[in-house]
Amino acid sequence: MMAPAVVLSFLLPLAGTLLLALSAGRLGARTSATIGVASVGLAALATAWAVTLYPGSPENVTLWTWIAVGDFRPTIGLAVDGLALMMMSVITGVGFLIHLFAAWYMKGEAGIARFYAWMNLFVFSMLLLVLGDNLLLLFLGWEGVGLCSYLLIGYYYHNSANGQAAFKAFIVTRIGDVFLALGLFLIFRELGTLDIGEILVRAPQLWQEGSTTANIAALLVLGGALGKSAQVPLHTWLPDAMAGPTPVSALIHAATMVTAGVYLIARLNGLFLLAPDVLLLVGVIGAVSMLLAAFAALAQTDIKRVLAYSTMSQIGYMFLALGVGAFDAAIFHLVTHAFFKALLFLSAGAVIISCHHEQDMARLGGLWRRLPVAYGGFLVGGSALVALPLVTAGFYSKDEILWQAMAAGNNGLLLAGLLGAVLTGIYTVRLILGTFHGEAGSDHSRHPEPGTNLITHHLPLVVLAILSTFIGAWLYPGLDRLFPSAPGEGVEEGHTLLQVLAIGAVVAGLALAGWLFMMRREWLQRQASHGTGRRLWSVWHHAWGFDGLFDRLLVRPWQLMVNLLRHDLVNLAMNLPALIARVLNAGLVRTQNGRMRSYATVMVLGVTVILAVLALAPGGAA
Amino acid sequence: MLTLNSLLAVLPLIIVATTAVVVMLGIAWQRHHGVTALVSAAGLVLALLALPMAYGAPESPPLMQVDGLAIMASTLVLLSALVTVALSHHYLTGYLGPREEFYLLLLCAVTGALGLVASDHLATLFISLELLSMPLYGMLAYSFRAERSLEAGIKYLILSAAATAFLLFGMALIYARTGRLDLAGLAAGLAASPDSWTLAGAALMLAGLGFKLSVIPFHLWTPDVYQGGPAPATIFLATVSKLAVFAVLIRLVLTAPIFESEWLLTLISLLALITMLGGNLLALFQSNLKRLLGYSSIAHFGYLLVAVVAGGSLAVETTGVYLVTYLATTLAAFGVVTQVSSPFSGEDAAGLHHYRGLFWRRPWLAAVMTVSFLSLAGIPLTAGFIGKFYVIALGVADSRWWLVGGIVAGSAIGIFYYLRVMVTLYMPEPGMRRRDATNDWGNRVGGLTLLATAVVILLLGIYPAPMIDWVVGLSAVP
Amino acid sequence: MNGIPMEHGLILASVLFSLGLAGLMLRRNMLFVLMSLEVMLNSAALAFVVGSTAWNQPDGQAMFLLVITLAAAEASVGLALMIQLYQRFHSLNLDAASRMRG
Amino acid sequence: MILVWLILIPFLGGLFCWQAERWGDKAPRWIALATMLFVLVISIVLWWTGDFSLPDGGQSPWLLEWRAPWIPRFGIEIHLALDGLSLILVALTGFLGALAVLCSWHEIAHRVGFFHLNLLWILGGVVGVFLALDLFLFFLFWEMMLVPMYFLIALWGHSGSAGHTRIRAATRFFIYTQASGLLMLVAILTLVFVHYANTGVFSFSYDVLRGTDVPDALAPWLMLGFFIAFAVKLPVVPFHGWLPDAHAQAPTAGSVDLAGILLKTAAYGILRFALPLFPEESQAFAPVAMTLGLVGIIYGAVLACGQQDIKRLIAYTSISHMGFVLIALYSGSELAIQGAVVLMVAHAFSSAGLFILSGQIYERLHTRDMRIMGGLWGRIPILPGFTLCFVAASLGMPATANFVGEFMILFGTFPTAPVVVVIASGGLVLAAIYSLLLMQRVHFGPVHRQGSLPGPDLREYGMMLALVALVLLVGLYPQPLLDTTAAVSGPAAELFTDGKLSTLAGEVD
Repeated sequence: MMAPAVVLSFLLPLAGTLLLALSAGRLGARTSATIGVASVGLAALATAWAVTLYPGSPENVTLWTWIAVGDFRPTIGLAVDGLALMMMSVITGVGFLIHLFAAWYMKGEAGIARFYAWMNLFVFSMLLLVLGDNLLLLFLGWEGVGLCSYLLIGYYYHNSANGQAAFKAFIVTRIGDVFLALGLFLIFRELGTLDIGEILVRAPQLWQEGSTTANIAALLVLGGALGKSAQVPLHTWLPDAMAGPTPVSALIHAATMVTAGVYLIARLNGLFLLAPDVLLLVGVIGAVSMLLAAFAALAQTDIKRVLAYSTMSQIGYMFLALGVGAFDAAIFHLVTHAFFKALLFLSAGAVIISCHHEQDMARLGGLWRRLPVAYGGFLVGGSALVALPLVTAGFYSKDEILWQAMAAGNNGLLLAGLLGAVLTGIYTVRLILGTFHGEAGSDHSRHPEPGTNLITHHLPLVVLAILSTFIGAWLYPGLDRLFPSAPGEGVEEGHTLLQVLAIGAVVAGLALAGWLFMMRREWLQRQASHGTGRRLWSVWHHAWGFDGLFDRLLVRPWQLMVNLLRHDLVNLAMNLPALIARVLNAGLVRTQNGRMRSYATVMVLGVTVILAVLALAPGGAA
Repeated sequence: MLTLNSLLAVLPLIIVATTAVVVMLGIAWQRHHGVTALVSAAGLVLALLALPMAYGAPESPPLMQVDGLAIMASTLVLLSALVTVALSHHYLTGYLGPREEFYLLLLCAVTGALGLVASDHLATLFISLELLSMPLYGMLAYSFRAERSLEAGIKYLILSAAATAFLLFGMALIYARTGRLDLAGLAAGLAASPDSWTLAGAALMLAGLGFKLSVIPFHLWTPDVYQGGPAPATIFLATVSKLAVFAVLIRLVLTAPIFESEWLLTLISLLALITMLGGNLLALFQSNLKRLLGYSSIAHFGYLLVAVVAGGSLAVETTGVYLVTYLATTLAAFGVVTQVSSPFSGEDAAGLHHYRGLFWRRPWLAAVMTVSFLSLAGIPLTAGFIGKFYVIALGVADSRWWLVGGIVAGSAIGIFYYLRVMVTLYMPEPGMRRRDATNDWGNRVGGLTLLATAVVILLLGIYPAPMIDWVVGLSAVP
Repeated sequence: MNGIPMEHGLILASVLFSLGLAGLMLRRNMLFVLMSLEVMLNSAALAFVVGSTAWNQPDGQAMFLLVITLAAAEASVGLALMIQLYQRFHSLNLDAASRMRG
Repeated sequence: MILVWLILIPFLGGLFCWQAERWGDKAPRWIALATMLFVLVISIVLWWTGDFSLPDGGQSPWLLEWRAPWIPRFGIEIHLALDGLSLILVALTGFLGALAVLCSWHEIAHRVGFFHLNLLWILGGVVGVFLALDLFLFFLFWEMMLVPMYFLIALWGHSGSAGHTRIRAATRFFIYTQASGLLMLVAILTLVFVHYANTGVFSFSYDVLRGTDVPDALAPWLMLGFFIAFAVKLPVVPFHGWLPDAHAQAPTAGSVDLAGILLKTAAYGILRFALPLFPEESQAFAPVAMTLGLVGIIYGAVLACGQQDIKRLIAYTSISHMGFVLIALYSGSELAIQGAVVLMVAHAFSSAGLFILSGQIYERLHTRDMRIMGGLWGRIPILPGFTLCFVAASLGMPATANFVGEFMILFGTFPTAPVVVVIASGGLVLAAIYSLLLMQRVHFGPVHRQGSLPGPDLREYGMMLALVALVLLVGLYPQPLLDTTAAVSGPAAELFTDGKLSTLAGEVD
């Protein structure tokens, strides 16, 4: 029986949250951090326990019936299978490391208790998201992580720009969530259940492949996934979300939450298989997002924004995999990505703290000697990101994706993936060179304070670095049995060719980057400062101008409407009777002029009118 | 012919008239305010006690009809008069001139009112109406040294005389066409031939009576007279005079089929509509309480005109119930004004600023006022709501949707100023000079009566069944 | 008496009534106003007489007497108030007594 | 008899409070608190012991019933009855009543006795509305509760900018409700007279009038009469004009009662009276009602975003939330109607919480203007956290009661009116916008003024904690609530089952 272990795994972070929230800041920073880290650590242990107990077949644990009205019976119930356990391991495992690192990163900040309360709440919500056996409970987690993301992005609340970023993140993802909610409504209406297992059973029975309903349902669910996973066109929030503390970016905006969309689509694979067009759309959107983000990453100066676009790009890979029906490959990449992107973010965090919150590449540089641990982290993480052949985890997962795309015969997606690999190489090299090599750009980078704490600084980085190598890839058990067979399953023909291609792309990217950034540095800067180059730089820097577009299309009209209606025009119209009464009153009061003679006159007039009316009346026989 | 039995039917009237004579003689012999008031009150109480006897009388005297409607109206007249006497006593205590004549005038007017409600003949109608009105001139101008009282008296005198002339002329026209003066005969004569002369006559009579009820466009005197007259006189005008006139109007309408002519009914509906809306609109921003109550009474009689339009037994019942509630409410509202203005010294304290923060000085008095204003606004649990309920029910039962709409709109407008007054009572007290009730107001007869009135308003609102039964019992249409 | 049709009598009364009304509306002097009222009341009384003649009944004439009485009473009260008006405003102009309004 | 006591207790308690003022300021407060807790305890005991399963067959659906003749002339009775729905709402009244007393503990310093008199009378009137089954009696309570509410706003309200606005707000509230109430009275009377014409019997009884055969030409108008009265109170755009002013100017206790309970009387009225009395007309009217609901959701949200006054913002959100309730009531789906009940309760908690919080912020900053707030997170301990909880509830965060309500409504309505649901779901985004704007403007952003402010004392902390706990409890385990009202919602939904809302059903496939 693994139920206690599973339940414990998400109750522990919740307990941490409650403890920290109810203590209301009375606990010291150290105690708070200890509670926050320990709860997730214990959760990780619980997860490990659950993994050891896992019988190999999915198991459902129903805690209680949430709502029961007629057929509508969502439960608070957990479905534990390989996928859930995989996700749990990533969430609690990577989560624990990040929590640990955060203890170093957040030292000296105000509101540690608040930080950890929210972080723990995030872990709790994320676990519910992956554990929920029905879509409503999944939605609970789904929204919960959104809220935590909002709170943690806006953690430095004094700066209203952070607040704006948090706000934007929440609203944009919320738009996606509404699509997901609509999908839920549709699914429930058509299938009469929200239980995920049931849905996957009933959908093929009730829906034709490619039927409108199936397509719409899949599209709506996809809408939710796009918002959460920052894919085009709901991606604009992710770069801004970097306003949060770096561990937050690592946990939420790299390792776990943003991959929830991938998880969701993988979870509902049966639904998407009934809507092949939509599934293809998933792949196309993934490819587009991947390329778009990769280009944007080329033109960022903020190291966290580079990583953010890179995250978006890597999730694009996962979507691409989903799009060709390679669900396992997507999850595989999700896991390895969680490792190496967390590593990259934490290393970036180490740099940022060491350099006193300096994160502009132009003002960093030359740090490789002064911050060796962070540099190491960057190197390992970066190589995993560019999928350096054989030694890194990223290589195996990305290779799998490209292979599946090829096996599915979708050459467009394959080409996009290869191009993405080249671009990844370029921006990664640019990032590492810009941060660690060359001249120091400011005093902060000239005299950094390297992290020294063995447990809270070195340990997480080292563990993640190890996981980012081929060891991480080995650890992935493979979830083939859970998913419908992928296109490339059991086929070996052409795999070698693909590997050659992929390695070629990586090498090409790295070489090109090396050539550009080491040999032709001045030329590059000249190109970027005027003419087409500058325009290109600007477009990429602003990530193809989506923000401006949405600003013009949605935000400004909305604000205009709000300002127009601020004074409640409808209500003003309803004041008309009051106005009429006022006018009539003013008129009538004038008749009360106090003069008796005019009173008499009015009386006589009244009588005259009455008589006249009677005289004119048909019955009045005048 | 006059028999002893038929005299029994007018026993209350006789008692009141006798009291008036006694009071007059008493004044001639020796003036004594307290005794005069006591004697007047005693006479009124006796008359009240004689009412059941009158109802039981086997026959009515000629020219009169002592039926349920008359008894009902008489009861209300006597009760209102009694309350007026009680309130007057305290009020007049401070009056420097002769005080006793006020009661004399009042008793004469009550006699007129008693006659009016029972009149079955245009002659009695006319004489009683004048007997009611004539003393009122005196009462309104009673404190004639105060400019406004005099002005009120003169205005009311002249306009009322003009209205009487209308009434008379209308009667004359109808008489000329039908040759009958008794209502039943009138009815029979009119049924045959409604020509333009009779219609004009009916319209003129309506105008004459409408004046007393301050139906728009014959309402202009109301606020001025309400404001200028001494508070007890205004009370009397607002209650006894109006209710007696309305009683006779409803009798007229019920008996004479000419008033069932669709055009006349449409006309009355229109007047009712204008009256209920106009009265409320006029009051909106009024800051003199007595004027405000004047406007409010205009509106209330606008509502009540629905009964005239609708006709039928439910109309009489509605009239009865509405009048009961209206009386209780008006007495209470004016009663508070009287208390704040007592003992008499110059003009009445009718400006709203005198009442600001009354609740924090005189909580019970303010409570009485609140109750009465809630009742005026027709808020549930007060008598006024029952009245409004009846009127709306009547309008609905008769499918007079325009009138119902008018009532709803009128009430909505009305609430604005009723609330304005009510909330003033609870506002922080202003620093400015103001008048106030005496400290012992609650222990005096007037104060106790006032409290009793407020209790009656609440009782009627909470448990109106007995009152309704009483009215139903008396309002079987002849 | 049969020579005069009733309508004519009524029309005469109406004309008188209207004259009284006009006086009521136009005159400022209270004395004249009171007189106009007399005219109005008496025109009504005349109409009663016309009616009673037409129907050959005493009722109308009884009404006439009542009207006369009323007119007298009305006049007496009116005059009394007029004296007060004069004492207060030193004028018989009714427009003086228009303090209350609004 | 216990029903009579439920109504009488607040009234008597109010009188006691008024008189108790002579023993000091504390006495009225404690009496008022005890009174409301008493009501709460009674209703909880009733809940505990009651059996709310759907009766089989011809049994009376009432858990408790009490009747006595009142005005026999018109067949008016004092007819009180209690079922699951009324019980829930009465309990809610008791709870929020106690909260209202607690939250004015320090806020109201003048005329404490009279304040509590008014407060308790409002609550008594509301309990009456929830229990009355005779239409006359219902109307009576409906109107009666306005008076004390009026005084509450007019006398203890916050002065607006132009000095007299609180009285204007109170007057506006009164006139709107009273005028629309009179329309309902007209409708009631017409119904009664139609029934009288049919049978020759006067009756205001709910059970009797339900079966009345109203002429086709008249019925829609009668239904409208009821609907408008309820629409004003709910409020439905464009009848919402009274609400922002009244909420903003009222003292905290008044806002809590207004948003928490008074608005619910309207939804209750629709569910109890408007729908069962005129099922066919209501069904024909449903598209209009749903459209109005949608307009309310969107309009309320847009306006909420444009407010600077924190209480006005919350007030406009109520309009938005009540739009969902309106849609649900006219959806003809048991799931949606159950959702509406949950949302009513949820909204009572969340808006009460927000109003109490803004009251507490007002006590500390002496302003309700959000332009001069900002950065409070660092200045006041704990309160921002609670604000966060209620903001989350208000935007429909799962695990809060509001989520359960809103989603049940949307799930339930989707089969009959998908287009409506699609648009209403847009309201979820708007809800997020205005809720977070509140958070953003008040607690985030640069600090407007330095210096820390006192955190909540035990009373404030307890109130907030209780509300949060309830929001979460209902959000995670609403079943007891649903079981209680199932016997009401089911039949209410069946009123519509004869036909489909075909006009709105933009079927997806």
